[in-house]
Amino acid sequence: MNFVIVLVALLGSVWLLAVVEGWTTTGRLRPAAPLLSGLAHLGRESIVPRTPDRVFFETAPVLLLIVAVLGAAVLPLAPTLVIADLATGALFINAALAYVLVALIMAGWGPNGAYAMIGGWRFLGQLIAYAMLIVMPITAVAMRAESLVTTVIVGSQDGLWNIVYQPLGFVLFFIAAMALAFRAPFDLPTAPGELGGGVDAEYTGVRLGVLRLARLTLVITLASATTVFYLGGWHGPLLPPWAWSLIKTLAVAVSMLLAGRYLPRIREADLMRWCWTLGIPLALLNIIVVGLLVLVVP
Amino acid sequence: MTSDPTMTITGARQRQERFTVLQKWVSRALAGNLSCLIVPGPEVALSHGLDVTAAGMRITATPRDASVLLIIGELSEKMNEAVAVLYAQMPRPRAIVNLGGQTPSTLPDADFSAGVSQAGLIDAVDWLKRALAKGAFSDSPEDFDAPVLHARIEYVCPMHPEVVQNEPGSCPKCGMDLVAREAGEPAPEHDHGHDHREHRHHEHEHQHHDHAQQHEHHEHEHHHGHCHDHHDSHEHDHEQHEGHQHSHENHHDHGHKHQHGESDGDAEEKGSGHDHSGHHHSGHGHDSHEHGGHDHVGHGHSGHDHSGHDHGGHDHGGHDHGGHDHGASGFMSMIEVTKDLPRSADGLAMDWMEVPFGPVFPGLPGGLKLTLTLDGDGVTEGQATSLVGMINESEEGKEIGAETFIERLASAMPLASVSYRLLACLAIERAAGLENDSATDQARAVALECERIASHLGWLAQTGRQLGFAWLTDRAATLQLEIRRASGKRLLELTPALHALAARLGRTPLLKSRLKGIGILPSGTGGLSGPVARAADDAGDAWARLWQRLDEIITSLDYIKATGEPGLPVLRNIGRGSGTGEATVETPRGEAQLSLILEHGQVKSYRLDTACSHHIGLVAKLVEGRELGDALVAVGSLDLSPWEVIS
Amino acid sequence: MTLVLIVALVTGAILFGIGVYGALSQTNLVMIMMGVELILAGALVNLVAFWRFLHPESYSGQMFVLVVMTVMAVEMAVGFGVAIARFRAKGSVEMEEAGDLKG
Amino acid sequence: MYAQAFFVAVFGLAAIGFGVVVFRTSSMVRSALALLFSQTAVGCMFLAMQTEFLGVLQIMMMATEMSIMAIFMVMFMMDPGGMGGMDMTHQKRFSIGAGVVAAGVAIVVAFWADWGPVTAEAPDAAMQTRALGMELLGRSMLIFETAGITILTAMIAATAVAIPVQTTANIADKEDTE
Repeated sequence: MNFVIVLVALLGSVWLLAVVEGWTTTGRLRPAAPLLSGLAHLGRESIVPRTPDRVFFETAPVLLLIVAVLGAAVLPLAPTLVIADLATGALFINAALAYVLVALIMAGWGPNGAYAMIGGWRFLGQLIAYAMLIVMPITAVAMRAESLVTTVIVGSQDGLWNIVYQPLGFVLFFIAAMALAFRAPFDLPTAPGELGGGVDAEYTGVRLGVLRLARLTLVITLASATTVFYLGGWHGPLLPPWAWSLIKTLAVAVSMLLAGRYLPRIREADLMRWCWTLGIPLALLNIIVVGLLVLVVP
Repeated sequence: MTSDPTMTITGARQRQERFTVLQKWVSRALAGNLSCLIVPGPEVALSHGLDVTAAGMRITATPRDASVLLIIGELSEKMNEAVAVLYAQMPRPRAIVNLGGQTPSTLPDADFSAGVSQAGLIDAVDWLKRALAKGAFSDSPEDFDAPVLHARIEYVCPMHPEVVQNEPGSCPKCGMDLVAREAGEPAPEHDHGHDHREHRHHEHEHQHHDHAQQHEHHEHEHHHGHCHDHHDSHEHDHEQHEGHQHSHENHHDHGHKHQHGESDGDAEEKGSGHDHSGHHHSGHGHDSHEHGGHDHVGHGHSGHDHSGHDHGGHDHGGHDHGGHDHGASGFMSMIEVTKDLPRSADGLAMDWMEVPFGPVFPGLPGGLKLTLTLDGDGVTEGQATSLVGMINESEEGKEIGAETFIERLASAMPLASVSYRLLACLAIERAAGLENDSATDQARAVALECERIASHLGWLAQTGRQLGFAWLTDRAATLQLEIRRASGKRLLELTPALHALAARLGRTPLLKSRLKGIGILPSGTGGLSGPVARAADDAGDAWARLWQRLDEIITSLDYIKATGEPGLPVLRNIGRGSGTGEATVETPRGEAQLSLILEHGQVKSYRLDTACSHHIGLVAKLVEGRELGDALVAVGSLDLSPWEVIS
Repeated sequence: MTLVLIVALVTGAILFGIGVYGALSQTNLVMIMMGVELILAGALVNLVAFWRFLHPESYSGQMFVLVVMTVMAVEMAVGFGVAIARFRAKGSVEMEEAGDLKG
Repeated sequence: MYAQAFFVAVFGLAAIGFGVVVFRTSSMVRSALALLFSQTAVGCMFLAMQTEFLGVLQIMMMATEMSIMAIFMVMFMMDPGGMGGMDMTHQKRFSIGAGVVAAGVAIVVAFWADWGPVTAEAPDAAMQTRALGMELLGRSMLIFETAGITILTAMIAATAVAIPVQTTANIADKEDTE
């Protein structure tokens, strides 16, 4: 039952996000647009490039979608409204997100094209760097909650959200989340201006549709993770818990979307340098600070 | 222009058995979101004052994502070929819209053509919506096929690249069998393996297909060479090491994998076209897609090159070293193979791949073809060529009327038509010996400054497109369109907006770190002019050029404020004057110089010299050793207009 | 319950066998490392099985698994470091060409 | 119990299957990812054996590890695409023998050894995680820290080894290429 509800919520958020995306790009608010473009993807023929690595080419979009959904599976909408309340939820979502990389490497290698391949390998570097910035802030969060269970983590933020308790962690996590969702300005694997589409350059028709759906779902999943770990999940006055979760998630997702619109793409060199020389030390600092707070503050 | 709104069947998609309800909905959806690929490029659409988004089409970066091919103006021969490849890459249902000029010979007839105007564009969109809603699926779609898409097969020696023949045989130098490759491909090695798979596939799986004559022929040739090789390698395996069964399994593996991909590909591509003709077509379909790689999406070949170069290594080994040098062990030494490969920046001898960017690439001005040799994400070398540049035709006895000459020159430079119109006028008037008339000169100068502003805004939009900076693209494009339409007074009303844009760019985070220190010109580079030259005085990098252009926008505005209304340059009455005239105009991209000989009001011969034809030479220096992203930014920051590259 | 234990142990054994085959038969350094990874994976399966079915009360078993995972990571890091250095120096990571590494 | 046996067996088979693919396929990226999925299946076996933390950890670690493996394969193999169909093995018979013997011995032991009493149910996941934490930072702290230091050292060492050395040789190389 929970499964169905969460899935519906996920799809709904994806739809809303797609509507907002269309709004920002075209300036027209058309609620039906996402569904229409989905149908249109069905209508277009889906071309298989010459001599592809067939298995990878076919698997990649589906794997990406599955991974995004799996990640969402451990994120609670409400105290009881969660697909799988694992004892290691906070670790599990990292595990799930790590497979985004696998999916993109497949999508890069599969179609046997230069642009796609460069895009895939680019993302390898990007994810290995920024997965650190996902894991380490989550560690700090888990330290405060003294548990890896996502529902407990949300519970631990009752009264004082983590965004206040560990703002540094939030900033790092938010940036890393954008990098993992490879949205602009972190869209190096798919940069249209540099790689003519990169990993999704070769996908057409239905496959492209799945790929786009997967990418939006990934954004929602990461936004939801941000909500759960830093924005106090379902906590909030008046409205029912699930409503708060959804509102916060959408807010985060949309802000991710807009940030990309008003920023140029990051130089790859800077992307790496900032993460390794600035981000990771800051993440360590964050862990230390949180540790001190946990020990000192009763 | 077609009145009956049904898609010409070339573009339609193979329909299923019957026109199902789902297909009705899908057709509506397709009509609902049109996405177009603009040829030569969005910046041309802007400079013609076309607002594609307002007309209701999404501008896409790749042909894979486009359903409409929007061709604006006349195209050169080379561009025609490129366009054919792009069209072949677009998924059906696809349509061609042609604004101004006739459809390229390489393409099927345009589904809709009109003049270059917003009205024409809007009509086109309406027509497309109706047509797609009706005829997105037709029951007998012809497959698109163009001579460009057929590969010419030539035979080279894997060890001696200089040995190239049109028929198979053995290398005069080392005596080993020549391997086939498609003409105009960088790495001979990869093709071997690739053909290898090709014919085993053609031989074993698709024998019953009727291929195009020339293909049939070539496959036949291959077949021999191929089997021959095979035979050899097996012998090696037998007498030398136990790898035999392994490698055999590999070959089988490929054959199988390939056939799988290929046949599914047919099915995927042409819906349910499983009769011979269907296969026959899809054969070409594949060619086309593979070739598309060359010009736009760069898959196929370049991709092969990557894995190809290595395993090209294998070919060396397999046929040369493994076969002859150390015959004892059938092992192919990687040292042997990579010894002649160049070392990359990090000292590792990796395989390089030559990847084409453009002529229609989202990050570059349309018509500019940039060929980069990539080592992973780093550029080792590259050069740029213009596919649309105009040629100095000054052969004797061919006389052009003055007016027509001006028109021709102006239309040949879509990105700076006013400047070149002015240039032509001045030159002709000088030739005719007319005195300068201050009034007209002023009006002309103002017009020139207007165009400078518009052109720089166009460059900003282009940069935004390259950097994925959506806001900048939208804003600059809107302003550019307004300025094209604006009168002198309206222009002054736009002043605050332009100031705001500049300020905004100054505040944008990441932008500086993206542009600072990129594309610094080597000291003492000659032949510079325009913003590039003026920016070279301070930092001389992309960041400096950005601010140079922004400053020029502001100064031009001030000039206009001081001077007055713009007036489109028109030729004053020159009668049937004769003489030689020379004029120089500071176009938005730098100095352009035109000298011509006038005889009785007819332009007898002329020669034109522009800034871009010098700037394009800088590209090689700018991209070498840079990261891909930086290299593209550097090229973009030069604001090359391929039209203004005179060859 | 022994059934599950046996199943796990047999799996571990087979993974171990495959790993040994790979590590011995491959000529490429990276492929050899893959073999080693498989060997370690086999070991991991056994360790977890032993912990789960024989001594779930003592967590040294899980501890050991963690250590083995660390070892895998270390092996990767060092292996690739060596690979790059070797490739830089010799232009190849093929064991056939590593005469100086042959005992 | 049978359910558990079933799942362990299924994931075990998957692990073995992918493990075989690693050395059978000709495309290097494929073999790297096959290894990845083999390891993932092992992780799933852990989960099936109610060892949640270790299972998830295994699944997480292997994803990035094997992806790195993949790019190194592409870098260092002559035939990463597997299109040359070249043979990358030696001493095959010996290796097969060794592999079979190793597996055989282990299996025989697995069957013959007397494993004594087998515990039916494991402690639940949350408690496991907690207990493991206690173990790590309690009794086994030393081992844990040692492991940590080791991996740090390994990382530094590997990086140091991999940094290009400016010998006259490769300076010369560079000059040739320019």
